[in-house]
Amino acid sequence: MEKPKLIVDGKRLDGRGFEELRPIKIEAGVLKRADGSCYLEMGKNKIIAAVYGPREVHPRHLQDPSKAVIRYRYNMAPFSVEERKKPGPDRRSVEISKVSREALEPVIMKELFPRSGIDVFVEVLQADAGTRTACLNAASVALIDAGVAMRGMITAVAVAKVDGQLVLDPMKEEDNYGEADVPIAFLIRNGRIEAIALLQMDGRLTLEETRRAIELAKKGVMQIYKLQREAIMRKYMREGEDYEGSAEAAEVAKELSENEGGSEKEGGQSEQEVKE
Amino acid sequence: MEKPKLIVDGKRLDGRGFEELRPIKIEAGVLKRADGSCYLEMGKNKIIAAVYGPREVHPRHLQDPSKAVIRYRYNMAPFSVEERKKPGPDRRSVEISKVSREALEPVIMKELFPRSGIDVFVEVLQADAGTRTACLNAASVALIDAGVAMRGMITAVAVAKVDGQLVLDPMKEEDNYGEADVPIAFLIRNGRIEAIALLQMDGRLTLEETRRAIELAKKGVMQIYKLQREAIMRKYMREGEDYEGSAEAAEVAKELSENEGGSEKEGGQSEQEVKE
Amino acid sequence: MEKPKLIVDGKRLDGRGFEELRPIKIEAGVLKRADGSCYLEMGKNKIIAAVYGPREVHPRHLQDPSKAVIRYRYNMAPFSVEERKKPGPDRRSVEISKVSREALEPVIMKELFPRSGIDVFVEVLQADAGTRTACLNAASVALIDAGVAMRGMITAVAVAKVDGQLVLDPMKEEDNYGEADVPIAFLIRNGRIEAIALLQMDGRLTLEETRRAIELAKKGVMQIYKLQREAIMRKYMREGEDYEGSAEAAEVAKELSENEGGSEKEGGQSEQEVKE
Amino acid sequence: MTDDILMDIKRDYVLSRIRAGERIDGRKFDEFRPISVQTGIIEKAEGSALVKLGNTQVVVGVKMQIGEPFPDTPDRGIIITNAELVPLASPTFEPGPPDENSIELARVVDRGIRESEAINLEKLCIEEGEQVWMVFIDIHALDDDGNLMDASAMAAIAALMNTVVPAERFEVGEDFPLPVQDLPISITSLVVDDKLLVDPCRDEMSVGSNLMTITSDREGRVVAMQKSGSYLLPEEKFYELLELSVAKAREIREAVESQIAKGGRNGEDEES
Amino acid sequence: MTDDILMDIKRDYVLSRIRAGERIDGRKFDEFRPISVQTGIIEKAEGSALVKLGNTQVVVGVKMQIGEPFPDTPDRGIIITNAELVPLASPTFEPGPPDENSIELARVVDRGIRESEAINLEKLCIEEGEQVWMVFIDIHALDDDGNLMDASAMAAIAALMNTVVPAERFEVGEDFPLPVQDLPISITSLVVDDKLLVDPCRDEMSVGSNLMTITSDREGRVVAMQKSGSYLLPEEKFYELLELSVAKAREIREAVESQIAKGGRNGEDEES
Amino acid sequence: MTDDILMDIKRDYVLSRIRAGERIDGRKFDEFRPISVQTGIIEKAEGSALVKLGNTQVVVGVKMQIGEPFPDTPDRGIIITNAELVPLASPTFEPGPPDENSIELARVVDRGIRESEAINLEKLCIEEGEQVWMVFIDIHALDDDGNLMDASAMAAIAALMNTVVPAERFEVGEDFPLPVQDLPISITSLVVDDKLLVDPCRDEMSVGSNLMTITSDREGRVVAMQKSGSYLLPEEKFYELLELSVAKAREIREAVESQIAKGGRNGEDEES
Repeated sequence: MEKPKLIVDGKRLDGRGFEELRPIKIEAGVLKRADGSCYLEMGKNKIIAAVYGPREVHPRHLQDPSKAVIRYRYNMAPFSVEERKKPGPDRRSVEISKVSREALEPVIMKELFPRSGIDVFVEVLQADAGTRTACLNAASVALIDAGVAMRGMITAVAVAKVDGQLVLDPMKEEDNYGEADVPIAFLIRNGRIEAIALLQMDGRLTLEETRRAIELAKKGVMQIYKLQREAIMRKYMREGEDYEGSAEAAEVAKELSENEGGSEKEGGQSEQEVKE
Repeated sequence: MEKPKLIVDGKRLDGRGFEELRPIKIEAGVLKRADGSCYLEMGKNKIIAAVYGPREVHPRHLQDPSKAVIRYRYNMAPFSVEERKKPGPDRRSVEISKVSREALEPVIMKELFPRSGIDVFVEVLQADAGTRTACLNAASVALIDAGVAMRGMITAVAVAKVDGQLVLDPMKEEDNYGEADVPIAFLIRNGRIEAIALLQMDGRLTLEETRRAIELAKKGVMQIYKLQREAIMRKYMREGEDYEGSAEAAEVAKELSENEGGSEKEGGQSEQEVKE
Repeated sequence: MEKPKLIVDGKRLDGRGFEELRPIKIEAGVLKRADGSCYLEMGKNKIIAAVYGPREVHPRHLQDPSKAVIRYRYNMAPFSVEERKKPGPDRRSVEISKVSREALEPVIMKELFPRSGIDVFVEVLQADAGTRTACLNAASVALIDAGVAMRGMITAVAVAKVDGQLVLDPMKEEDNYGEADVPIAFLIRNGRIEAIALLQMDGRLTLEETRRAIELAKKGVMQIYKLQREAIMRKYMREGEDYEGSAEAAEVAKELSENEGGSEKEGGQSEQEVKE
Repeated sequence: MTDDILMDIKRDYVLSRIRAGERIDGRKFDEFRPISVQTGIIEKAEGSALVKLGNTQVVVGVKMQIGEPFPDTPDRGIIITNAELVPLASPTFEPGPPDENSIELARVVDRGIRESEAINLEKLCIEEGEQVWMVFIDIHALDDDGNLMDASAMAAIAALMNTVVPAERFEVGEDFPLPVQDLPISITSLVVDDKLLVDPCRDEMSVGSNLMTITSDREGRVVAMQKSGSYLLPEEKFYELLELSVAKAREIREAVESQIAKGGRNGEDEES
Repeated sequence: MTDDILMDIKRDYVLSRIRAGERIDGRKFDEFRPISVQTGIIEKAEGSALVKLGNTQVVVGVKMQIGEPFPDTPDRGIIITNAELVPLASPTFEPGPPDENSIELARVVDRGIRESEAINLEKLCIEEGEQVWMVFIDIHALDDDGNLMDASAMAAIAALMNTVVPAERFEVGEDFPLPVQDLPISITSLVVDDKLLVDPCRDEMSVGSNLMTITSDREGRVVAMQKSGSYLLPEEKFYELLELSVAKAREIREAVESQIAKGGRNGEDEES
Repeated sequence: MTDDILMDIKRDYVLSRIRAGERIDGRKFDEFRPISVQTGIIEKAEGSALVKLGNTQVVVGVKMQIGEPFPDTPDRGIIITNAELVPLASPTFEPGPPDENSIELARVVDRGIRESEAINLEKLCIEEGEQVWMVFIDIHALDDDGNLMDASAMAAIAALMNTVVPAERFEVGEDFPLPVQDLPISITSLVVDDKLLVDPCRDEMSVGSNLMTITSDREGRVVAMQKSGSYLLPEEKFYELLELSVAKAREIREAVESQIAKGGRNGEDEES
């Protein structure tokens, strides 16, 4: 297939500017059986994440006596892509699951749950480039929805280089024909980017471009972070319940009570602050 | 392939009437290593069943402290069908194993054997339609041969609709080109049909036809039941031994002593009656 | 492919005489992580063997309370043969691993290491006929290098019949087009062949030829045995350390101290003699 | 341990309610949970549907490929049905290859579609003996709050009705709607003592999984049956199930059809 | 625990008898158990045989397919030998893919057939480089009372001798008997101290599995050997095994041939 | 238990040295272990190399086959990279299919080669849309004393530079050297507090596996990056890693090139 022109008149194929995200939709608490869950759309990506745990680990020899064991399973539905994907894990999904788990592990307060397991399962129902970052965004919300104590929010986005130009949040054509792809996840805490939790890259970038890609990603994740928080707030308001344990949730709740007049949960929040 | 005419001059392709079974041959106790076994032919089906147990279950975490764990493995030999079958389980045999195990489980007195396992292994040496029902018939005899306590006999047969006509015990052509296939297994106790243990169906039947199919199956199983009992009796007479534990065996033995003059086992039989 | 003439003017294709081995190179202690290791070339065969253990066995139910459990894994690198080999075990390597393990098991003093495991891993980096015997030779040296107590040395070679003639140590063409192949391993102790540890054969030999094949193999292994011992000595001299535990190593060490004037280890050697 | 005790209490509660003639969620014995069917939710699939049965959620996606026909049906398309009980959907599902439950699920759904001749397979022949359309029906469970079977069967037929055969992409003519000519509905009931509970929810299944699934076509003919679970079914109960299931299927078919007619190609609220 | 003690007692008993010059079942050291060979028992297979060696029972079925030849033997048919130690046959067999024992069994049987050139593979070439017959030999153990190896080898060659190549079904000419030109016999012995016990039964193997299998052809030539089991075999013992096995094979070959000649296509008593 | 205590002591020791500004083996923080590259060591492979990085040893073999191109790149050859962490190489590796570590290893090495366009894939097209060369890069770890990643990447590119395309054997023209047009070098660093240790050895990894791999091409452009390990990386540390890795790669590339130039087709000392 011929490479199409990806930037025309200073605009991307879908009309976006270089630093513009695709439309995003996030909803927390969409599943009944899971302890926490999240549905997320980002462009044509459709992602659903579920969290089970902390719960008992079987068989026992897989338990860690000092902390929770985290599993992360990234899985694509057979119908999520143009050519039907054979069900089950392939090498790509094994690698994505590994780096995604490693992004979440230092953020989850594992030491609070010795001998237990926390399972994060993410299903890609429709794929349109940037699934691994979209999945991490959904997983992060699902973890907070499950009340798992976390040191902050994980928020992720990809940056690509297409037709010589760095662009935020590439869609399928930009991913296929672009010159570089940099998926990246940050730990965000109290609204501040604190560290890099996931970073991969393939393509070809100068040092300077690599640095600019990171800066561009930082702009992107701050917008996504806001939407993640709003999704949690909506669920919180819907249920009128306390999200226990999570610093992020506590922060959201605090903000909520301050900004939106909710007050009945204040006691709980300070407790959560302490917990963190 | 063109669908052949399956009923000609009111007869089936192999000359049988609509309510007629294929020739059946059953022999109990054909294997040395197994605790119980049975060889069964039904038309060109050639089936061998073995039972191991009650015996210890490994690894231990698969044990059930309150009752025996039943395994049922339906397996086709690679040479049992026209086109060589790749060895090992396929989706069809996994489903058949599941519904067959579920037919036997409520009939085996599992609660008498906590922490133990009872394994039923059935090999199809030659297949000619109706293997799942033929296998259950053989498995049932093998269980009694193994002395496993049971609430009665499981007896099974299929009914098909071919050329608009319900027929008992379809052979290969009727299965391939028929309009419906209903495999069914009954619990028979003291010569009376007591309940349905297995029931599947695929094809197209009116409600009325479905009801008539069940009735036709009931006629069929009563004949098979008689042959199952005779096989057990022959083994019993051959060995001059007591089949312990099973209500069905006890009943057979009683009948034997009454009808055929055997008497030395009468005491044993009443004990068995009590056991059940 | 046409069968080539394998013997021309009384010589083999590579110029060897009938009872001549290919060039052999053996080096002990070539890997850091393994407890014992050996690199071996025999013709174009390139073999690397590693021994881990005695070490703990996981999971525990695989332990033997009375002796060590031996594992032997023969594996070919994907690039070791003309046509790339799919990674992972195939039926051939499973069989070779079995008979090789069975050759070593009666020679390793397993009873000295209850509940533990001794793992022998052998990788074929390049294959050129006779890999199973070359691997056993390397494994044997690696075991001694690891200080595993053994009843003697396992030394192996193949004999083939090509163009009607028995030849020692066949290379690829002789293996492919020969009339028979007899891989064989012996236990050698104190310089004497004591028993057959591995023996397989496929092809066609008269009784008399079979006997002569064994005799020919015996000549071959005595030469290889010498090279195995020298490899151990070189490693020993390099490291100036004691090889503990092994009768073979003890013997090598004794010889070394006698022949080459080393004396500081004599006390240690007699201890080892006792141990054996 | 605690879990076991909780299970016992739950079972006792469910049983006592059933014996008192009630279901724990207030439904009548022959009443389904609310049904929602949204089609076309996966644009990349040739057809798709999300079905909610109460809290149970299943997505089915249909993909079409061109392949060789089976030698004995050289002029007919091929149906391949597959179910993944992904661990996202239930705390009891584990990652790994399909187990007996997901295999049974896929095969019973498949039989309903196949035996009702819901798809006109002859119209899926491209070149006899050479090329036919293969219809991949992938069942993807999202939330298992009981009765995945009926939800999957509904999602499968809804997705098929929504499927466009991508002939243009494969350069074999013009796109056309998948020729769907029946609407099989499966009805699963839980047998508890002498009671029959249609569309059992997860909590109800704490009393056991004595299930019977009966699938029927538009004409009210039975096209598939599956007794599932280790139990003995009295013959008269079976006849009762038969009547109940075929009657119920009529009612559910209407509901499904009206939902599909409403469209539901509404990405905005598919998760709300 | 109890099992272990029983095993110990059994082993001691077997050993004491052997040392007293006897076998537990009264056989001579070089005596086989009664052999029964029935051929043609699986009508759907191209060839088949049921062999009983005492209580040990093995079925072998032969299926023929058409496939591409290997590049280095473009004018020869292909043999594929496979063994399933199905859990039906022994309390120690487990369901699952072939383990090292079933792989060894299949490979040693295969070598006996292949190296004796029992099948004339050149006659199985249909079109050089394009199409040849593939001979699938499937070993299906039914009852493992010891020495599955020899029973399987006998059943394999008997099934091959019984095989008709189904050329008509594949539309490549007329059916013809598989060209079998040798009758390899494998003899397996148990080595106990300085005694050699041919055709060991299961109980005898309680003393260990120190086995040697030697297969020879009609001419008395050795075509396959396999030392199996973790033991050391003195050289002189090996020469003794060699003589014994080739001599014994002659006798067993005769027995097998006479059984095959008798027919045995007698479905009525194949299990009696 | 003892092992755990030993690990703790080792970790404390390594950490204390690092905090004192030293590495346990006396290297500078940005210093690699001695590098040895031998090419052509596997004559049966189309290309091969053995790389030693201190005690870490990796063999890479390259095999070429002819296959069909992917539909979306009909005029380009295909790269398939595979890694086997065979249990010989480390007490922590187990036999079995590739786990997440070997998959990650293979995929990161693959990306470095692919994205630097080290192989001119267009020159590996034999017949557009029909036949192209497939390059199998098999990574075979022998001894894992840390930083298998960089050793594997070096061995892979060295083996590719050593590869001759066997066109004659496949009868599609004359043999020619694989067209290699770049020399990507991956640099892996261990992040410990605010220190960056390039080429970490196994003992250093007792403090954790906080790794970052950055691969760059001849032009000093970044072609692959992989954060590996469960840790959080401060942004400023990343920029430091970026500069360090690209600079270090230049130095290492020179060393590798000079080693390859020396030949190394020296079977005699490849293990000494």
